[in-house]
Amino acid sequence: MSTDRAHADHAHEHPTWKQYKWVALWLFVITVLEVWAYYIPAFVASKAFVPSLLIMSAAKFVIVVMFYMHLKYDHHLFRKLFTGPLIIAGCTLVAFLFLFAKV
Amino acid sequence: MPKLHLRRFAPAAALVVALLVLAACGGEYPNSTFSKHTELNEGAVFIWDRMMLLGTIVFVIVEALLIYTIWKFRRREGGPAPRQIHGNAALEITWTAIPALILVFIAVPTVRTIFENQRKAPAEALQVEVIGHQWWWEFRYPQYGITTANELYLPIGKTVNFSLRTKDVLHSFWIPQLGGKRDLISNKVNHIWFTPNAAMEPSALNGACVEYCGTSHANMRFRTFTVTPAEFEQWAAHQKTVAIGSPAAIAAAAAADSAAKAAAKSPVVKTASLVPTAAPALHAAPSSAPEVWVFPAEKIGPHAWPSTPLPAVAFDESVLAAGDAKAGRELLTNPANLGKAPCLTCHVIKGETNYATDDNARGPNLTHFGSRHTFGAGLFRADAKALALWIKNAPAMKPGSQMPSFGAGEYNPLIKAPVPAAAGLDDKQIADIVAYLRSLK
Amino acid sequence: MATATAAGAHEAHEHTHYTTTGLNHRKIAMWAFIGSECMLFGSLITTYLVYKGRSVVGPFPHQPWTDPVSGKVFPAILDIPVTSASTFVLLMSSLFMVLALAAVENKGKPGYEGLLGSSKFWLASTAAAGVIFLVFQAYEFTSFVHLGLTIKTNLFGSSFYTLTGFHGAHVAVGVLWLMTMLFIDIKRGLTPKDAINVDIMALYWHFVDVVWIAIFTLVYLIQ
Amino acid sequence: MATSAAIPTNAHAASSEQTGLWSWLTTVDHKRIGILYLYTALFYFLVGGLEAVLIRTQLAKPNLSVVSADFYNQLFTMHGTTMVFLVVMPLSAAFFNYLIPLQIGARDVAFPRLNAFSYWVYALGGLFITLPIFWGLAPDGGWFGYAPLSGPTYGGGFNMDFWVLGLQILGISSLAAAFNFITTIINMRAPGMTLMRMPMFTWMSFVVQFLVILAFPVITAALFFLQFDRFFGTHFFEVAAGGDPLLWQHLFWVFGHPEVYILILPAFGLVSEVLPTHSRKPLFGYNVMAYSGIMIGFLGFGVWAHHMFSVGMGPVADSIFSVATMLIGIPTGVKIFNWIATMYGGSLRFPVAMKFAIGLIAMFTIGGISGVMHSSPPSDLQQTDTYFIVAHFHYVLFGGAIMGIFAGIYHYFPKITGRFMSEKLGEWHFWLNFIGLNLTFFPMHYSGMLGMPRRIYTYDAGQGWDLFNLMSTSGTYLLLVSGLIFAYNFFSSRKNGAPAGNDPWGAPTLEWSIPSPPPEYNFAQIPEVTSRYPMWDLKAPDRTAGIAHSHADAGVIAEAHAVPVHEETERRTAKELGIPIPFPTIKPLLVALGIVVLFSGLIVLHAGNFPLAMATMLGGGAFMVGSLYAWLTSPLE
Ligand code: HEA
Ligand code: HEA
Ligand code: HEC
Ligand code: CUA
Ligand SMILES: [Cu+2]
Repeated sequence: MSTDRAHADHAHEHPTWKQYKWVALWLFVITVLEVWAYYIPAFVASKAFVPSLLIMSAAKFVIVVMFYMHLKYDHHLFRKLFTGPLIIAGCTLVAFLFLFAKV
Repeated sequence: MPKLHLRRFAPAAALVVALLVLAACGGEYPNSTFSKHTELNEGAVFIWDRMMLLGTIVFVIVEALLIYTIWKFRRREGGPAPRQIHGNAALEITWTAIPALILVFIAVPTVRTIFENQRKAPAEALQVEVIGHQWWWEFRYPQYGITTANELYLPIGKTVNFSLRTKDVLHSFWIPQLGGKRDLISNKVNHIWFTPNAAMEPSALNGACVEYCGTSHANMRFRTFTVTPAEFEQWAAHQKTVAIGSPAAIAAAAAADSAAKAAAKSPVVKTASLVPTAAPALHAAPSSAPEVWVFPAEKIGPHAWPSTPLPAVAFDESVLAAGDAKAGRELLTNPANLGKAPCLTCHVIKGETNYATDDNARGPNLTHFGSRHTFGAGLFRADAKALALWIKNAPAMKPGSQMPSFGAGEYNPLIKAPVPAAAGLDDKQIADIVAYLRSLK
Repeated sequence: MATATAAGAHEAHEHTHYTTTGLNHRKIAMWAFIGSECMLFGSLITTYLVYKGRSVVGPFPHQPWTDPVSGKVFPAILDIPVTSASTFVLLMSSLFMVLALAAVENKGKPGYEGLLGSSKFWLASTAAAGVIFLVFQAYEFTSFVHLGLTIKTNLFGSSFYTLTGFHGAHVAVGVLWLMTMLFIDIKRGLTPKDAINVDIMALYWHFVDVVWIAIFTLVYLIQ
Repeated sequence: MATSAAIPTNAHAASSEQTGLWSWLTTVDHKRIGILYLYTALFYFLVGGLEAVLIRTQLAKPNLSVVSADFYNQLFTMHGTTMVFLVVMPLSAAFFNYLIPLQIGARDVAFPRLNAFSYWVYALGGLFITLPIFWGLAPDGGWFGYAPLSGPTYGGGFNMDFWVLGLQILGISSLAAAFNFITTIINMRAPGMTLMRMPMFTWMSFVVQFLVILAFPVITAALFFLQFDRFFGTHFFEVAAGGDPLLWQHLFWVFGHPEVYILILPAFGLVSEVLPTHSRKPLFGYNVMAYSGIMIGFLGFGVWAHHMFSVGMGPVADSIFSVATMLIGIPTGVKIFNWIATMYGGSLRFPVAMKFAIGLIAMFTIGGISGVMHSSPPSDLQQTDTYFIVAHFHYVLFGGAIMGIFAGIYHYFPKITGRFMSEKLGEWHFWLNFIGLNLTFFPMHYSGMLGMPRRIYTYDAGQGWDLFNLMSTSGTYLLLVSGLIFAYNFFSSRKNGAPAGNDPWGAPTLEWSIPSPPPEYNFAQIPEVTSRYPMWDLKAPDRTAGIAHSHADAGVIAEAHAVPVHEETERRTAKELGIPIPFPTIKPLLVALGIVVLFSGLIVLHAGNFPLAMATMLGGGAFMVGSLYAWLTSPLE
């Protein structure tokens, strides 16, 4: 019983500087893309604008959570503790948008 | 000791059940939700019946199983040792599947009825606007140009489409006998429609506000009179006229007279299609306003006559009997009296000089107040005594009422002080006003 | 039974007690807290989105507005360049934060000698980035007020300031936490034993960053 | 009744110095905190009950004026708020505190001081929201505080201030407790106590904690909006500025519906402990019971708008929420049937605890079925905001939650005090309660369907409701009598009850392996758990023989029925055993006090005294931060 106790928090190695650097770069690039997109009126007007922004921001979201919050490497329990509520929050948000859309 | 005291419990339970059954059979239930007066409520009752049936079955099965189990397996001296079963997949599936199946039988008609009820109302429906106020109801018939309060007339056999909105907080509009409720919501116009069906007797029904809306939520009631289409037209033709005795009425009468003299054709209501062919004769008589028609008082059942106790405020009956309508009108309409009787700053009397419009009036439209059976949102009979006390001190009769006290020396909660003797109305003046209001047929 | 005796050890820290999963209590609690915060910010963001375009009077986030009464013209409120800069700062703070954690975890290990191993430097940088973000936000709020948008102006003002204000408050708490940690580091030096505390703080900090990622897109960029 | 071999009560192992007021103010022992919760919540039950008695007295006949309209509105608002937030949730919390660590074989909760903090926030927040009624300033906007009536324009008095702030305070308490219990259950289970070996009460509590951390933030946000509207002039629910009252309703019910499962699931858990014990049979379908609890919790987040069928959401939304609501009946039904199956074939004994547990099954079913009747909008539009709804939720709340909690109190009283409650008085309590409950609430089905709206302080004669109301009111007095009998029984049994011993009922779970009342440290040795029913493995192996113990240790069960029943060893103190015990501390109480003072400042602000308000808020805030600092920098144990 006691064997799995020792430093289970850190059972998996965290990513290192090398990875962190790339992650930061990606975050930076996506942010630049987002802001850039905002300044292209034709794109803003197009149907693709909102979805692509949502996808970019979701990508950033996931990257931070996976690497910086090392959810990718950590105990599965933490993943459940986070994704469960996140899904409920997301579904509720979407439901609200539908409920209030037609009024 | 560990035995079930079923016997001790049985008589009490039997008594309760017996009482309830008795109660449900005998007696009058003027606000029952099980009537089939409208298609809306037929849908509700249909689903109710089905749910009641299925629910009863489920209830009986569960309680029977429960009672059987606790009886059969109660511990007895030398009884068998418990059989140790801890689970059974087949059983689990069964009692998941059967309720699911039962629910299908509820869900299907539910969804069907939801969509049926929320179709658009037929275009030719009678339109009624319901406007909620803390704590009274304003009703408008835009097709007729009528604004009234607290008493709703509906023609039998004709679809009514209500559009509901509120001037302040949320309220909810409900006539139990005619169907479900719908809320009045700020920044939104809601709809509900139904058709009092042709089989329905003309009757007086109670309605109520069922969304908690503050102090006098309990006192936000109203009456609905379902009447024949002919009666409805008659009522409406009168209600849309200006107030009796008002300058506008006098002018109109004069104009109508001269028009009749010129042998012009009589004024016909726009919505002629509503009027059965015989009806126009009733109010076609030239040179006078349409005849007053109100729901006959004799036909109003005891449930619709309010019995709210009157406060113990003194009022001299003889003074009341001597009220003079003319003097009352003078008090209300002469700008000189505005300090004492500022009634028309909050109320509209069509045809008089009003300081408020229908849209910003704080109180009910009083144009044809004399044709109402009740007032104060269904709280009081519109008799002289109650009215006099109301004008003297409305908040004492209806907690929180937004109508201030006017009787000299009466406590006015809106200014948190008694009305100064000089600024208030004395009993004589009140009696005059009462006489005037009652004359506003 | 060995565990039972182990649980009796006298250390005054809970991680020396027996735990079922071997995980740190506070870390579990922090993740649960973050889950809960998803619902809080979810509600705040939802409210902002529901009220979007429902204000009766301006000014508005993305379009100029002319007051029909006074005829005064109000510009679109949101200032994307400024906020992009502050967003960038906050993103970078997350990088500093992971580096601070790595420095504490690997204190003394090869490869972590110089700047990379200086937890003080990275903690200070993270806190500084947080402060810069807050300064940006303060600037943003004051300039919006000068443009005529207060929390009382309209639904946009109410829901915008409440949402971003809540986020700012979270950043502020994070900054205080970081400073406390920095203070401890300066006073006695953080060692790998303290990594768990830095880790938990980092989770909080990153979460605040993640929320901003959502806010930046949903509030600022999408029109 | 079955008293197992009389083991002398172990009154005060290790806790000789643990008496006196100060020890209660500073305790961080989960058991004592549980007891504090229990007493406080029972006190509020009396308060909420008396409010109900006044309500019912006013409604006994038409046109009565026992209380004024305004006071009535305060009464029902406070009755609902009290019963939900100050009675049922804290009674559940009492059991979470007392039982969870014992059931999972832990010495305390994960964060003992946070636990004390939760309690004190609750206790002080409860006073904050309750006391104003003595000045006629109690909240009066209904327990769901619908905007705009609860906003500054239409509810400008102080009344709803107390509600908004009070609920905010109580939310802090529930949230803190929930994080604590989640961590405790995840991380402090004894070796071998896998999730699927947890006692069902712990399981249901586990689900409830998640409901709390997901539902409360939503009401917190909504309350902040309302609070800002009231105090800082924002427009969230201000109609003139375009604010949408429906947003409040949606946010409230996104919280409110999961909240009702927060209220009922702990009671379900308690009943799931009581039934097997007194049936001498393990819980039927343990896995299904656990999963159905999760299912109920999960589905509970997708049905909130069934409280809003009358607002005109449109047919699509109505249909979706209607069907989703019906679905919840399925996992709940599964629970009901599994309970019956648990008893089926057993050897049933009927102490009062068992009676209440059976009572829950019988009564909750009625409430559940009427719940399903509400779930169909066409029909609900006739029911909503009438007494039919009042009947529904009292059957599930009183017939469900309160009955279940009573079952728990009678069942665990011997563990908590070492003595039995009087069965004789208990019988009276049960039967009067049972009859009173039905007499009070069954007629409400009738008055509701016959057109009586809720939340009316008076009604007219001749509406056909008189008889039903009179019945309801008489039932309430029966309930009052039964409550007083209970109170007497409760207090007198603490001193005079028959001694109970470790395991008076022959129950299967860990908490019964230790003395009653348990020593401060609970377990001298952390037990090693090999099955769901360790005590039965030991004492009645035949009952558990058929259950698959986890395969890994199936072979060793024979010798590892390893829960030692420590009777003698646990007479030693923690010190003697070398078990670290957290220090008692006043700091959590001080932090809680600081928070309440901080919030009170807003009331002063509303009163218009800006300097005093600032002083109060800054003072309270500083006091809170200072105490928190002292707390965080002092060692735990
Ligand atoms: C403990 C609290 C509790 C619980 C458990 C429930 C359980 C349920 N509730 Fe209730 N409810 C409340 C507390 C609770 N409720 C409160 C307080 C209100 C009023 C709030 C207010 O307005 O103030 C309310 C109001 C309320 C409404 C709104 C009514 C209105 O205002 O118009 C609705 C509508 O759908 C509803 C539905 C349900 C349903 C479907 C369940 C289901 O979970 C019930 C499931 C149980 C069963 C169905 C019985 C057992 C099952 C079987 C034996 C299997 C077979 C059964 C079938 C096939 C039907 N409830
Ligand atoms: C758990 C929740 C709960 C409980 C237990 C109760 C219990 C009772 N309720 Fe309550 N009720 C609500 C929750 C609850 N209620 C809610 C949420 C509302 C809606 C509020 C709103 O609309 O905003 C409501 C509304 C409500 C109304 C509707 C008011 C209205 O709409 O105008 C009525 C009317 O009859 C009522 C009656 C009762 C009665 C008679 C009891 C009785 O069962 C009470 C009996 C109890 C006692 C008489 C106390 C006895 C106890 C003791 C003596 C304890 C002593 C012990 C010790 C000190 C050790 N309740
Ligand atoms: C400040 C506004 C205000 C003034 C001034 C006012 N009223 Fe009213 N009145 C109201 C309101 C509001 C109501 C509705 C009260 C209720 O039912 O709760 C009302 C109701 C009434 C009713 C009952 C109407 C019905 O159909 O229910 C009568 C009659 C009445 N007022 C007469 C008067 C008279 C006569 C005066 C002048 C002496 C007067 N009012 C002055 C606000 C006012
Ligand atoms: Cu209007 Cu209640
Ligand atoms: Cu619900």
